[in-house]
Amino acid sequence: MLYREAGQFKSSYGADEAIFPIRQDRWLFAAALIVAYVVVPLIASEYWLLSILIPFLVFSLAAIGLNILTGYAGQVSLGTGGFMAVGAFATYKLATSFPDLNIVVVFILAGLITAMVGVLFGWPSLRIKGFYLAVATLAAQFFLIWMFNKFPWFNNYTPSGVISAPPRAVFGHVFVTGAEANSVDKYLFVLSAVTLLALAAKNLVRGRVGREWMAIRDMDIAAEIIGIRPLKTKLLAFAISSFYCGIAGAMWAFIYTGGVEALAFDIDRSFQILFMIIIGGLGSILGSFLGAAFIVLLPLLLERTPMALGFDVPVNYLSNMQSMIFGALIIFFLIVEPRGLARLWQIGKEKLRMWPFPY
Amino acid sequence: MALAEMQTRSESASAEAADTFPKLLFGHAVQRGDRRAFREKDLGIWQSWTWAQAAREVTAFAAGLHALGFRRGDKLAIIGDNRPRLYWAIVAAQCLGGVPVPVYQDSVAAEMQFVLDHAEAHFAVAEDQEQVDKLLAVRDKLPGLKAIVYDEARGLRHYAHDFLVSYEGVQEKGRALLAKDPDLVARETAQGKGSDLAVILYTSGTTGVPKGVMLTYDNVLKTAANAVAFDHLTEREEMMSYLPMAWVGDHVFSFGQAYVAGYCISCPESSTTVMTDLKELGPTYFFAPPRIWETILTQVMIRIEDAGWLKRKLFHYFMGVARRAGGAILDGAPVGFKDRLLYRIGGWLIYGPLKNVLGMSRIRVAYTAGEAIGPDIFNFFRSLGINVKQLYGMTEAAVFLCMQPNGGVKLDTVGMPIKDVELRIADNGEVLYRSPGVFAGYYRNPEATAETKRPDGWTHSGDAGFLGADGHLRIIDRAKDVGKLKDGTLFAPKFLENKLKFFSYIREAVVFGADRDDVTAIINIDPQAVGNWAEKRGLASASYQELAALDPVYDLIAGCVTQVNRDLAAEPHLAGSQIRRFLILHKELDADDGELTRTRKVRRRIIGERFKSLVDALYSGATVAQVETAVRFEDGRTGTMRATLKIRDVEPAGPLRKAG
Amino acid sequence: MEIVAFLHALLVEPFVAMWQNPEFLLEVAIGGLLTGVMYSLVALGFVLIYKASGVFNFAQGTMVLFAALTFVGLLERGFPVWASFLLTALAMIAMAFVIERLVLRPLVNQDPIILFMATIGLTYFLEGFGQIVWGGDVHPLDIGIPKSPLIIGGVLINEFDLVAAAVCGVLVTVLAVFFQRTAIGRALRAVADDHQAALSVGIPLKNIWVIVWAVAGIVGLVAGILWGSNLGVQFSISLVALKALPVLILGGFTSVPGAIVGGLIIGVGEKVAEVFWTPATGGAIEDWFAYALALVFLLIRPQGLFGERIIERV
Amino acid sequence: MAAAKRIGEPVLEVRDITLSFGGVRALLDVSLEIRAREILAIIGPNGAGKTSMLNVINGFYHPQEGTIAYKGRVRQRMRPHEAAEQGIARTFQNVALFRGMTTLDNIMTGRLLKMRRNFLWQTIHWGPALAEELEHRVFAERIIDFLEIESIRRTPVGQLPYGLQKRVELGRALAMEPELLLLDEPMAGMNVEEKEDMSRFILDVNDEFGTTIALIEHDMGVVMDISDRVVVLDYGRKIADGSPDQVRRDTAVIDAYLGVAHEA
Repeated sequence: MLYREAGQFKSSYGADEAIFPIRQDRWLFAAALIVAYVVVPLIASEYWLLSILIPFLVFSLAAIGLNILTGYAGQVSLGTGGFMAVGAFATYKLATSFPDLNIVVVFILAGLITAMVGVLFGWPSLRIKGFYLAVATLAAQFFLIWMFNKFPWFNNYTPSGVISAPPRAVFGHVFVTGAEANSVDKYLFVLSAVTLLALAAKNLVRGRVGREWMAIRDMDIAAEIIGIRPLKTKLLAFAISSFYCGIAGAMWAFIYTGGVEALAFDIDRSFQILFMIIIGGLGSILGSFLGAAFIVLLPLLLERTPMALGFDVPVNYLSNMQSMIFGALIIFFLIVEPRGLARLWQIGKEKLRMWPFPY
Repeated sequence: MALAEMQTRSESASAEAADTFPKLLFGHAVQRGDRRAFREKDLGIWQSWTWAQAAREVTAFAAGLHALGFRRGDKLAIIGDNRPRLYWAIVAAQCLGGVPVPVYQDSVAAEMQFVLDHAEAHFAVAEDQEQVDKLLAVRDKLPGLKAIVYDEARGLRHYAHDFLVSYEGVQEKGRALLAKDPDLVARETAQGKGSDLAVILYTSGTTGVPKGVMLTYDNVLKTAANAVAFDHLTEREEMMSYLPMAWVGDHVFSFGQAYVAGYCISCPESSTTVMTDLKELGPTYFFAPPRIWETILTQVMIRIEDAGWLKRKLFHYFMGVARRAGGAILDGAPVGFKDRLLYRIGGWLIYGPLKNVLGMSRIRVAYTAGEAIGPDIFNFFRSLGINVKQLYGMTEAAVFLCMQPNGGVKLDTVGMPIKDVELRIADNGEVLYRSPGVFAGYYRNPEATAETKRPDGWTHSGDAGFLGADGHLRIIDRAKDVGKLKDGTLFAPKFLENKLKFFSYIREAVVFGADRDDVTAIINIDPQAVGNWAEKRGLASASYQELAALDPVYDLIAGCVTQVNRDLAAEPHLAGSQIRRFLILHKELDADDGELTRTRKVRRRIIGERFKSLVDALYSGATVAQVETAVRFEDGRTGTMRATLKIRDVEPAGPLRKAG
Repeated sequence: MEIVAFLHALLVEPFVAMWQNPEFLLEVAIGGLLTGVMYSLVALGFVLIYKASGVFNFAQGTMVLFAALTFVGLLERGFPVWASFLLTALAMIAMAFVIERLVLRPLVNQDPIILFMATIGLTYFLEGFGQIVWGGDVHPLDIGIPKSPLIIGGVLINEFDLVAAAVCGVLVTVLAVFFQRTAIGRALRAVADDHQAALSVGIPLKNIWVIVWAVAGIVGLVAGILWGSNLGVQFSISLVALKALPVLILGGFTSVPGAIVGGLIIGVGEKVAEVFWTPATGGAIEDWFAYALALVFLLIRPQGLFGERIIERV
Repeated sequence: MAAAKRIGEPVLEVRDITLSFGGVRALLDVSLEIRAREILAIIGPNGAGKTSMLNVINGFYHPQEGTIAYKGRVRQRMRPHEAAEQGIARTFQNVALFRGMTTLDNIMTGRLLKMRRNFLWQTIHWGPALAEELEHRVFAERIIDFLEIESIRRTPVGQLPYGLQKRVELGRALAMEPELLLLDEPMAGMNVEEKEDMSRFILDVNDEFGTTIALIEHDMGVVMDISDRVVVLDYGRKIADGSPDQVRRDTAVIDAYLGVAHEA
C-alpha cells in the first residue's frame, strides 16, 4: 500500500541487483540507520544500551554467523557457543599479550583465529551429513569449553577463571572496553561493526559464494554436477561463519559483559543462537536480526509481565514458568511460520506491494 | 515547468517545420540528441537509445537498404512485435523515399501474402524465425519479393537463402556504403517533402479484403501535431508501444506523436510480459482500445474477489466514493468537503495503490477509441483519477477527428472536432469530414477511394452519428449497418451489441433484425468473468463450450439482456428494437476463423452466413438449434465442431410501441 | 621438555597403568557399564522415535528426567512402587498423545531441523513443567535394588550394576520381541522403512507416532529409575541426553543394536579414559571424550556401527 | 531446412564399461562413442542402464572395468565436479534444481565455474566483483531469452510447473557453456506442446553453439526426429548403434521393445 513502484524501472543490471531495488525500501532502510545511529544514542538509557541493545547487536552478529553456516550452506551446527568462546579467549590473549595493538585489529585477528578453528571442526562435514554433523559439532562445543576451563594459560592463570577486558580505545580516548568506556561509544562501536559485517554477509550471500552455499544446501549432488567442490565450499562456510561467531564472542566478553568465564559460552548459548535463526528465518540476514531481537526481548517480557500484572511469584517458580512458556512459544512459532519472522516480514511486504490485491 | 513546457512546445513547433519523419528524426538528433528516444525491455532490463543513437542506427539501415537496391517509391513490408529496430526500419525506408507497409504480426501466411502482393512490397523486415517462416511459406507466390531482413537470427542460422539478410548485415552494408558516400542518406532525406506518401496501412476492414490506406507525411504529422498541442504533450512523456504496429493507432501514438513531441517510446519484453512491463514503466501517456481497458477491469475485479473480506469491503466502499466524487474531482467540478476528504483517504488506501499495481499511477492522459467503451469500465478508471478520454477517428483520417478536452469528458460522446477538422452530418446520418489528415487514397483501389472521398471534398466516415448541442459528436453505429425491422422500426445493431458488451460477462455479441420481425442475438460470454462467477457457485465446466451451455449462465445472460431492453425502452426511437431471443455460442468468435477482424471487430455478415442454421432457429421459434462449424486450430489444422445450443426467450421491457 | 612430559603423560603412562593393573582396568570398565546401560537406554529412546517419525528428539533426556520425577513424586506421596510405575507409565503415554496432537501433527512434513527445534522447545517446557509439579531439588530414590559390592574372580563388582545390566537386557529383549512379533511392531518397522509404503498398507501414522513416543517414554522411565536410585533424581539427569548423542553417531540413528552396543562402548570408554587419563589432562574429559571417540570412529566408518552403505541414486 | 552440419571426431569414447552395485549388474562391457556436434540418443527399456551410463560418463559412478577417454585423454576415477570443469554438463531424469532459488539464480549457478573473484572481493560486491557478477548476469539473461522464460525470471523454481522446471534445468546446464551436454529424459512427463518446444531448444542449442548432446528419451517419435545417431541398451548391454533408420529396422531392438517389456 505504501509502495509506488510504477515508473521505478531498471535500466542497468547494477540497479536491478541492488540490495534495495525499490525506492521506498531504501527510504525505510535509511530511516532505520538514522534512528540507530542518531536517535538511539540521544534518547536511549544506560539500561537500554547496555542490557538490551548491545547484547541484541552481538547476538545478531552471532546469528548471522550461524545463519551463514546453517541457513545458507545447510550445515547444522550446535557448536556456536564454542566458537564464540574461541573468539573471546583469543581476543583476551591477544589484547593482553600485545597491549598496544588496536582493539579493532585484535577483534579481527580473533575472528581469523576462530575461523581456523571452525575449519578444523568443519572437516568432518565432508564425510558426515545432517544430524550426524550436528552432533559432531557438539564435540567442538564441549571440547573447546573444557579446554578453556582446563588450561589456565587461556585466562592468564587468574584463579577465578574469569577473563576481564582491559581498557582499550578505538582511537584517541574513545574507549570501547574496560571500566572507563562509556556506553554510547560501546554501542556505536558495536553498531558500526555489526552494520559493516552484516553488509558484507549480505553481499556474500547474494553473490557467487552465496549461490554455491545454497546449491550445496538445496541439493549437494546437483551442486557437484555443476562443478562445485563440496569440501571447499563447506569449509569456506565454516570459516566465515566462525569468523562472525568469533567476533560476536569477543564483543560479548569485551564489550557487553566486560568479563566472562568459559561457561558463558556453554551449549545453552549454542541453542540460543540456533533458536534465533530458526525463529528469525533460516537463510535470511534480516531474519538473524529479527530472531536475535525476539530471543533477547522474550525473556525480559516473561520477567516483566507478572510484575506488571501485579503478581509476585516465588523466583524458582517464576524461572520454571518462564522456561515452560519459552518452550511453548518456540513450538507455537515453529507451527505458525516454520520459515520464521523474516518470512512473515516478506509476506507482509508482498501484501503491501500488491495491495489491494491478494497476489 | 510552464517555461520548460513553452520551450519544448516551441521546439516541437520548430520541428513541425521539418515536414517528414526522417527530417524530424535528424532534427531531434540535434535538438535533444542525448534524450532517450527508444526503450526496450531486453535481457531483463530496459535498454535504451537516444535520438542521436537512433539517428545513427536508422542511417546505417537506410544506407544498407539502399545497398540492397531499395529505391524511392519501393515498399518495405514490416512484420513483427513492437521493436525499436522495426520502428527504425519505418523511418529508414522513408529516408530513401520508400514507403513502409506494417503488417499485422499475427496474420497467417495467406493474409501476409495478400498484403505484400497487393502492396507490391519487394523488401520485407521480419522480426524472427516465426515471421520469416510464414514469408517463406508463401514466397513462391510472391515473385516480386527481393529480400527478407530478419532481426533475430535465432534458429535461422541454417536457412540457406541468399535473399535472407540479418538486420546487422544490412547495417554493415550500409556503413560500408556510407564510408564511400557519407551524405547519401542526408541527400535522399532532403528530397522528401510533406506531400509524399509516408505509409500504407492496411485496414482489416469489417467487410471483405483489406484496403491499403495511403497516408502522406502531412496527413500524419499535421494531425499528430494538432493532437499533441491539444493535450500539451511534451518530450517528457513515457509511452508504451504494445499495440500492433500495423494498426493506425500504434502508428500515430507511438510513432507520429512521438516524433512530433519527441518523447520516448518503450517496447515490452515479450507479449507475455506486457502487464508487468507496463507496471515497471509507469507510462504518462497511454492508449488502449476498449477491450484492453475491459480486460484490465475484469482482472481487477477477479483479483479483488480473491482478497480478504476487509480489503473487499474497503475496496467496494471507496469505489463507491470514487463513483460519487472521482469523476467530478478529475473534471475539476465542485465536490462536497466530506467526499473530498473520503476521496483523499481512498486515494491513500485504495486508488493510489491500485493505480500503482496497474502501472497507471503516472498517467497524465490516456485515450480509448475504435469502438464504444462500457460505461462501468470508463467510469471506473476515471473515478480512480486516471484521465481516460475518448476520441473519434479512423485510419482514413490519420486518426484524430474528435477528441474530448480535459473537463469535457462525457461517456456517450467522442468529443469535439479538433483544430483544422470540419464535420458535417449527411441526411442519412452519416458523419462526413474534412481535415488535414484525409488520406491520399486506397492503394490500387480507385473505386473504393472514390466511394469514400467524394468530389464535393467531404470524406465519408461510414459511421452514423449526430452532433449534440454541446458541439460533441455522438456515434450510433456503422452507417450501412443502421437498418430497419420489417415494421420500419430503427435498428442499430452495433449500438445494441455495445450495450450488451458493456456487461463484463459478455465478450462479444452479434444481433440480427434487419428486415425481420424482431431482434435476436448470438452471444459470446467472457470465459474468465463467467468462469469465475460459475466457480463461486460451484458450477463445474471443463471447456468454454460446457460453460456456455450451463443453464445458470443462460439465466445470468438473460438478466443482462433484460437490462439492455429496459434501457432501450427508455429511448423512444429504439424502444422497438428490443432483443426477444438469444443463444450463447458454443465457441469463441475468432479472428483466425475470420469471424472477427484483426482488431477484434465482429464481422456480422460472415457470422450470419457461417451460423445460418442458428439464425434461422432464432427466428423459427425452436428452443434448440444444431450447429456444425469448421474451426482452424493454432497449428493450422482444421476440424469441425458439432453442438446443440439452447435458445432463450426474453420478455421485452416497457410498452412496445410497434407501428402498424 | 614440558611438551615431551605432557605427551608422555598422555600417550604412555595411561597404558602402562592399565598394563600393570588389569583387574583395576576391568573394574573400571565394568563400572562404566552402568553408565553405558543408561546411555543405551536413552539412545534407544532416540532411535525408536527417529526410526518411526524421523524426529530427532532432543527432549529424550528431559523425558527421562520427567519420568523419574513423576515416579519419585508418586512414591513420596506414598504410592507403592508398582502403582507409581504404572501411573508414571500412563503419564508417559498421555504425554505421547499430547505431544503427537499438539507438536508433531501440526508440524508434519516440515524440515527435520524444524522438528528438532520443536523438541528443544519441548525440552524447555518439560523441564519447567516437571519441576513446577514435583519441585526442583534432589529426590533420593530407593526401590530396594541391592548395592552391596561383590568380588567375582578377583574383580570388584557392584550388585547394582548387575541388576541394571539385567534390567536393561530384559527391556531390550522385550522390545525386540515387541518389534519382531507383534503387528504394531511390524507396522513400526514398515514406517521406518518407508512412510508412503506404510501409509498405503493403511497404517495410521499418528497412532504409530503415539506408540513410539509412549514406548520411548517408558524406556526413559526405566532409565530414570536406574539412574535415580544410584545418584538420586535431579535436574542433571536430563543432561544424560547429551551423552546419548555420541552413542547415536556411533551406533547409527536407526539401529537398535547400535544404540545398545554403542552405549556400552561409550560408557566403558569414557570411564576408562576418565580414570586413566586424568593425570595427563586434569580430568573432566568425559564431557567431550565420548564425542571425540564417536567422531574418530565415524571418520573411519561413516555408516556407523551397524548401518550399511547407501548408494546415492540420481 | 537446416543445412547439413559437420559431425566430427569422437569427443568421448567409452570402452567395455562394466558397472555393478553389489551383485546387481547395471552395465556389462558396453562401448560407445559420442562424436563432436552430434545429437546421440541412448534408448532402451526401463532398467536397461541408460541413466547408469550417463552417471558413469560424468563421473558419478565409477565402473569396475573399462576405460573412458574424454577428448582423447583416458581418465581415472573422476569426481563429478571435475567432469564439470572439463565441460560436461547434464540434466536429471527427475529435475535436480535448487528449489530454494529463483530461475535466474539457478541459471547463475551454472556460471559459478566461470567466476573467479574470491570471497573477499565478494564481500564488498563492488569493483571487479560487481563487474564480474553483472557480466555473467548478461550471459544468464541470454539463456533466459533463448529459452523464452522471461516471465518466470524471479520465480522460485519450487513453484514452477514440471515442464518449466525441466526448461530451467536445461538453462542451468547451458549456462556452463558445456562442450558435452547429457540430458536424462528431457521430455519426461511433458505434453505434446512442451515436447515440441523442448525438441526445438535442443536442436537450436546443437545448431547455435555446436554443443555435442547425448540424451536419454523414451518418446521414439522425438528420438527419431532430433537425433543423428541412436544407441540402444538392454539389460545393461548395447544391442544396437546406428542412424535412427537403421535402429528402427534392427530386429534385436524390435525384440527388446515388442518382446516382454521388462519393467524395473
